[in-house]
Amino acid sequence: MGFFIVQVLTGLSSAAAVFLVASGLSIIFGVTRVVNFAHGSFYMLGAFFAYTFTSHLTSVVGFWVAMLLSAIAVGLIGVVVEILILRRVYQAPELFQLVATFGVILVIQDLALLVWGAEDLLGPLAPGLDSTVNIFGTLLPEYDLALIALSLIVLVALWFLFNRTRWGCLVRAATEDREMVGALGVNQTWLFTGTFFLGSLLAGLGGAAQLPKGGASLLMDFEILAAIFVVVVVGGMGSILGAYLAAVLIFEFNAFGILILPESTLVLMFLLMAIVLILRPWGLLGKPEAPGQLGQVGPPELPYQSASRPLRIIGILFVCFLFSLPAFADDFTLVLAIEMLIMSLFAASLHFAMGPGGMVSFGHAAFFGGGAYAAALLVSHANAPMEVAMLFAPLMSGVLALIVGWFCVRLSGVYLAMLTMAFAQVAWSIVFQWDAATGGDDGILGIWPSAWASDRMAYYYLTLIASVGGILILRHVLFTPFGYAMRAVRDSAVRSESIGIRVSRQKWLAFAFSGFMAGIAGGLFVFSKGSVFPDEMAIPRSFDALIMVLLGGVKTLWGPVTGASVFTWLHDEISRFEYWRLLLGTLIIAIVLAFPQGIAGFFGNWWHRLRNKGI
Amino acid sequence: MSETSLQITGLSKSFGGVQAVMDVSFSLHPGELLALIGPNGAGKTTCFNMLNGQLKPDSGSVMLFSKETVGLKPADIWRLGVGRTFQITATYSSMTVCENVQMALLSDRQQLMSFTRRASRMYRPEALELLKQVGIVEQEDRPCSTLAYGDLKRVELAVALANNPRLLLMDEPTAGMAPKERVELMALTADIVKERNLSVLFTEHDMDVVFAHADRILVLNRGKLIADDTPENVRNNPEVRMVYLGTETEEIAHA
Amino acid sequence: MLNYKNWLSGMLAGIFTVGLAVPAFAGGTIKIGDINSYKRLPAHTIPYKMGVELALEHINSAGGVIGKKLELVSRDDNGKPGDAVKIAEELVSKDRVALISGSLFSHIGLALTSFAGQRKVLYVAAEPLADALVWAKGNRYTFRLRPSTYMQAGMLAEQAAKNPAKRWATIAPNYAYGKDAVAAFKKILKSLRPDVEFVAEQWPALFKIDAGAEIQALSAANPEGVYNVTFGGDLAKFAREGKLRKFFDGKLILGLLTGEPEYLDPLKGEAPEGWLVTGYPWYDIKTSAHNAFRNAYEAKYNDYPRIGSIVGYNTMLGIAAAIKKAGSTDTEALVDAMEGLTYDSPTGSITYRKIDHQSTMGAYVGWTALKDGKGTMVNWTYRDGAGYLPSDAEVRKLRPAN
Amino acid sequence: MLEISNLNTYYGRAHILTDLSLNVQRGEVVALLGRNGAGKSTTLKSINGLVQPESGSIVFENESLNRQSAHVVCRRGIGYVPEERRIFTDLTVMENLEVGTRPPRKEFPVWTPERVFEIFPNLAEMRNRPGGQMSGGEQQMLTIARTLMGNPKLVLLDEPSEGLAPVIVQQMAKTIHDLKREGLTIILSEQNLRFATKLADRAYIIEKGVIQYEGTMDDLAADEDVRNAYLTV
Repeated sequence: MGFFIVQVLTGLSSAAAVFLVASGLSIIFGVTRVVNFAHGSFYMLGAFFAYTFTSHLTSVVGFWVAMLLSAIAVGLIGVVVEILILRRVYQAPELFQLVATFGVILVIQDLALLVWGAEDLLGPLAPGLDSTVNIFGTLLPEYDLALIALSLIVLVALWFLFNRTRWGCLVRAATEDREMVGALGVNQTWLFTGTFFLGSLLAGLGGAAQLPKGGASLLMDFEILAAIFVVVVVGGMGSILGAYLAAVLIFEFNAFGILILPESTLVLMFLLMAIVLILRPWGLLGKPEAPGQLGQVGPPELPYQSASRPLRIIGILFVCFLFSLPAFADDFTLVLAIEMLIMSLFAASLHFAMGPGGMVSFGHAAFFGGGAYAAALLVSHANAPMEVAMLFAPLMSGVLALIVGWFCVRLSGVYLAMLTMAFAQVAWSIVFQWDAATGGDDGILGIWPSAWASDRMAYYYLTLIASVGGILILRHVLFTPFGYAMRAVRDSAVRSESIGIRVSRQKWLAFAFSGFMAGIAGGLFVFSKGSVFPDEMAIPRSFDALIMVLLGGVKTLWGPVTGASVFTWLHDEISRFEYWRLLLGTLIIAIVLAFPQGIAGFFGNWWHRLRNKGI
Repeated sequence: MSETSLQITGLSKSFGGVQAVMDVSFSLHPGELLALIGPNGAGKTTCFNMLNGQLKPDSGSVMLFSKETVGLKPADIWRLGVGRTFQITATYSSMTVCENVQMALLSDRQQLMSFTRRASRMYRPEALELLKQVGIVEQEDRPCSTLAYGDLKRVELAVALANNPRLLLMDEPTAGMAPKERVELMALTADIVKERNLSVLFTEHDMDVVFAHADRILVLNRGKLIADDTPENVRNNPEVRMVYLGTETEEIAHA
Repeated sequence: MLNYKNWLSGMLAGIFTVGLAVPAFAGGTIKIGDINSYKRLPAHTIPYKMGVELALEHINSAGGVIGKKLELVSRDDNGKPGDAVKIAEELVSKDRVALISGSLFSHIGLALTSFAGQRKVLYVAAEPLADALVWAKGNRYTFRLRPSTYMQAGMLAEQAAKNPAKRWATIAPNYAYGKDAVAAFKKILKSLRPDVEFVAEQWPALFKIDAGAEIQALSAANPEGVYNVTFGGDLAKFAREGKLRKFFDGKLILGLLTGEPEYLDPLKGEAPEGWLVTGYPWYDIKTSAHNAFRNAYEAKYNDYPRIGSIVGYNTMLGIAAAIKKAGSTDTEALVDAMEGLTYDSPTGSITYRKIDHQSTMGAYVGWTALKDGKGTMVNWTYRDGAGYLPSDAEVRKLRPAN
Repeated sequence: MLEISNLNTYYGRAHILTDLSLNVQRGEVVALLGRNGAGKSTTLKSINGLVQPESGSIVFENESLNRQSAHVVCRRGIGYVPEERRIFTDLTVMENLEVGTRPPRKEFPVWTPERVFEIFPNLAEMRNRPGGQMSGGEQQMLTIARTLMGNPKLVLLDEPSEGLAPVIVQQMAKTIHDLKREGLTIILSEQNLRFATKLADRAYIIEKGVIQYEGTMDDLAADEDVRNAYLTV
């Protein structure tokens, strides 16, 4: 009895901090449509600030003042980020802002290291709440009850704020139609800033509130990210109560799940998410997303045209250059070039789904890593030669994408994106935790190319032909009826249905094809590195691909290739510096501010203007 | 009764307890232009979406050329020969005018899974022919995103005609057009109907258009069919005047 | 503690500080390629690098080896094995390093192991613990210094076997290291004490422990002894919840690595008391060699050494000894020299075994206690690694033929 | 009251409004006539700041509105009723009105929900109904009511009769007529000449972004050539 109650309460208290952070994310997304990847960083900052403040304010009252101060401090940092960066890119094509938030993650990581040092910081016990209560013979820390109370207080306060105050009313209106709110005399600039303040404040409060349960560490930012995204999506985007229910559901599921299946941690959460979204595609309390809310703003895309003669010549010259590269490049340049080519193909495959296909995937690494693992497993378990394994890689990621796609394509916009991330996390969790088959975290080693390709130059040519070929195939498909039908479905689903296009099937096959092509990149990758690890399926790898596509420009076919090359090269150059994350983050933010259409998008427009002037 | 294109019996649909369409029955004959009018929110678009398969009715039957279509998907219903235009034009903004029509032709010829040829070169002459019929062939290569609204309506018509439909469903075909364009478009539609012996079911708020072109008029109010009659009788129906047409006596003098 | 006093100047200096000191290939130096997760887990890797640099300072001030100075070319692997392999390629082909060394994470160590075998480059793994590194995935070109998971689990199992506790529970992060650590412990303990039974296993996700729920689940099984493999933030949460919920009372708790300063120190006054752990009681090691190391370290950095520091220091001593023994920086000669290499270190004599390239560096096993509001190890003994490795016959089965 | 001169507006590369000039006197209802795509909506959006004109000047009550964002224009006293209605569907009627509420202005009547409900009695019966569950006609009423809550001096009405049943159009005409009697100045964008004729004092005819005709409603009624050229069947 006591055990059961305590386990329930423990689940509720674990849910509390995650709910606080997730509600902030949900609010920010609802109003500003920014998918704030940096939300985890705000959570981390909350914990660090709280650590500093509580070390000075040690009384009972002081502790709670410190919590509040930390939340406000993080809220103000959110305001700074919003004013300095995001405010300037709201007009950019949707999702582009998340590149900026990715830059913010990098900057905050290094700044936190500079300010608070490398060591994990253990939080103090909450003064006055540092003991336990006895519930039918089982002990429960008092602070757990405080956390539960805090989460409920915040839940009620948010409800009151949104439903009983003018500001809340304006925010809800802005969630639906921000432009109209502006036309009614509301300064939406400050409404956005205010929203960002509130959202960041909640992230900071979550980070501060969990301090007595754990502490502050530099790894907190990415560790909470998946959890809060899951909570927001399971609860339903924009629903605060939904986020609360989702957090409770997930952590109760976990608290009792580990009693029955101790090894099911990680997978449980994502499995629950997949189940909820299959049954209720818009989350527990969410509403269907209006069509075209993601990736469909900005100036309309122009019809496809065959490459003009000058562009064709430039392209051919560039490929010739790539073919002659080994003649004058040193060994390492080839290594870097191999990686750039592989990443270009990976990014191009994602672009195929998210640009012309209109299906943004936050989990594309599943197919990249899936291909890599398929090849590696075939080599390590069946002793297959490289040639066979490389063909097997895209087939298996294609099959994986067919399975994932079957669930995902019924959704759209950010829900689709989140569901792909959930499936990618399921795939990652399986690979990470099922070490009997996959070697788990220790990966699969010794996956080296066949003798003829083991020379670096030979492997470079293999990669060059496969990647450039793959990218050209992706491009070609866009011009075929299949590619047109895919774009048709994106442009107008109702029109497509009414001229006999099977919308879901078209999206499904397009998604699978995109996964198939990512698998080629994965196969090339594993043989270039000689090993594969779960990291290749993890969230940061998916983010990499997303950043590459957006950085290059989602509206042009050459955006992903440009983005992948620039990002890979920059990463390699900059990581020689000690505080490279700070530098890379700043640089990414600078690129975002300078090229809101993406790099290739920017030069594409520039080229267009040049041509129109008749030069 | 002569052969019917469309026979609707007892069609009903509700959303979360709100009865949007209630026990609606009517029929449509080849060569007939049938107008469906009624106040906003009367259930016209819901009706349309059930005929075209986007919504599944709660009850009732839709017989299309003597074939039950309830439960079929829009794509299947399209294959039975139903073209559709939308209240808010639904075209492919990232494609040219001609490509929009080519899409419908590609779908009609079952070429959507083709990975070999370039789509923009397939069935182009047929597409141009359709564009000529609706009078915008000279805009063939313009992106749809840059077209004037009235022209988009014509593109939609060309797209809807691509699979040689026997029934056209047109949801407010002239909404947002200037008076002159409205008349032109409806005259064009009437010509095509005559030439191909089509049936047309359309909704419309412009009474000039309705009374000028409809052979018969259905009036929906709060989900119920309150009239199914000739234009003249509908015009004089007191209930219709009260809920929809209004009375000229409320005319405000020009101040 | 905040070090924001000079963080601004530090930041400006830091951004523009290039990791590699001298770019050109100077004739008078031997370059050592250093790869580590300096950003992903700085609390561990920075002390490591400090130890490495101290050793280089000592070696070079004593005239270097074979007449040349040792020079470190250090790079961050971003915590990603793919990046580590790329950097290794770059260090070898661009910077012309004689060998590569370093790394903390097991999976990165394994990626570099595979790279070393393929490219025939010497790789001296400093800290990664995975057993596979020298056994299942071992190769001619890879050596490892720190006592592996198997060895440290063995040291704890040996002590556990002497305790009357029969009902055992385990808790370990749910990934390769955790699984290895639990499997090794169970195997060794069972062989020493066939009468023990394992009544519960908990597998929290790495760095995502739901500590309250896990403690509850463990206590439901009512064990007498608990073998705990959690570390970092997970350990802090586990220790705190367990203490609050009085879970540890009356039980024998074993903590793998828990006694290492990197894990014990952040717990401050809440460090567990009375756990049997492996670790590094630097404050209490009174040998003259260690005193010299500790004094030099404290003088140079105004900070005390961590486990990473001593591992880094010992790694470089071993590399210097190998180069001296080989008399050249030719990879094959270096590998031959490393096999069976014995050298003296602050923690005693270390041998890189010829049979599996595992060093015999040991670990300290003792009991945790609180002293001046800080966790310490008491009643510890140094366990030489040689005693915790399987027999040669077993090793031959574990390790593929070269 | 409002003086616009030589306005030029672009969407991307497309030139939408060319050297557009118009003026509105206090208390007037001015109709902006023209077919779809002629530039009526763009004119209104250029005035209220949703679209930023490339060049030209907009002066409202002797103060420039050039390059001001929408909320500033609204605060100066120009209300905007969009063609697409853009009701906040998740918000109740009362909440929709709340969003539109601005502080009262001196010398102008102050709108309260109660006064608004006098003009739109059927809205009063559905105060707590979400905007999404209202019919098109009711939504159109709510859009106007919402704008009135901002106590505007001038209202930009974009095609209020579009897509509405004839009976609702008649009600709408009556409502606008009432508002005019309240002293509100209105710019009415319309395609429906009959509707505009009932309400407006003066009219501008716009075609391809250029003002083609300017005159009183009576003049327009008399000028069959103009009507034939730009408006009629």
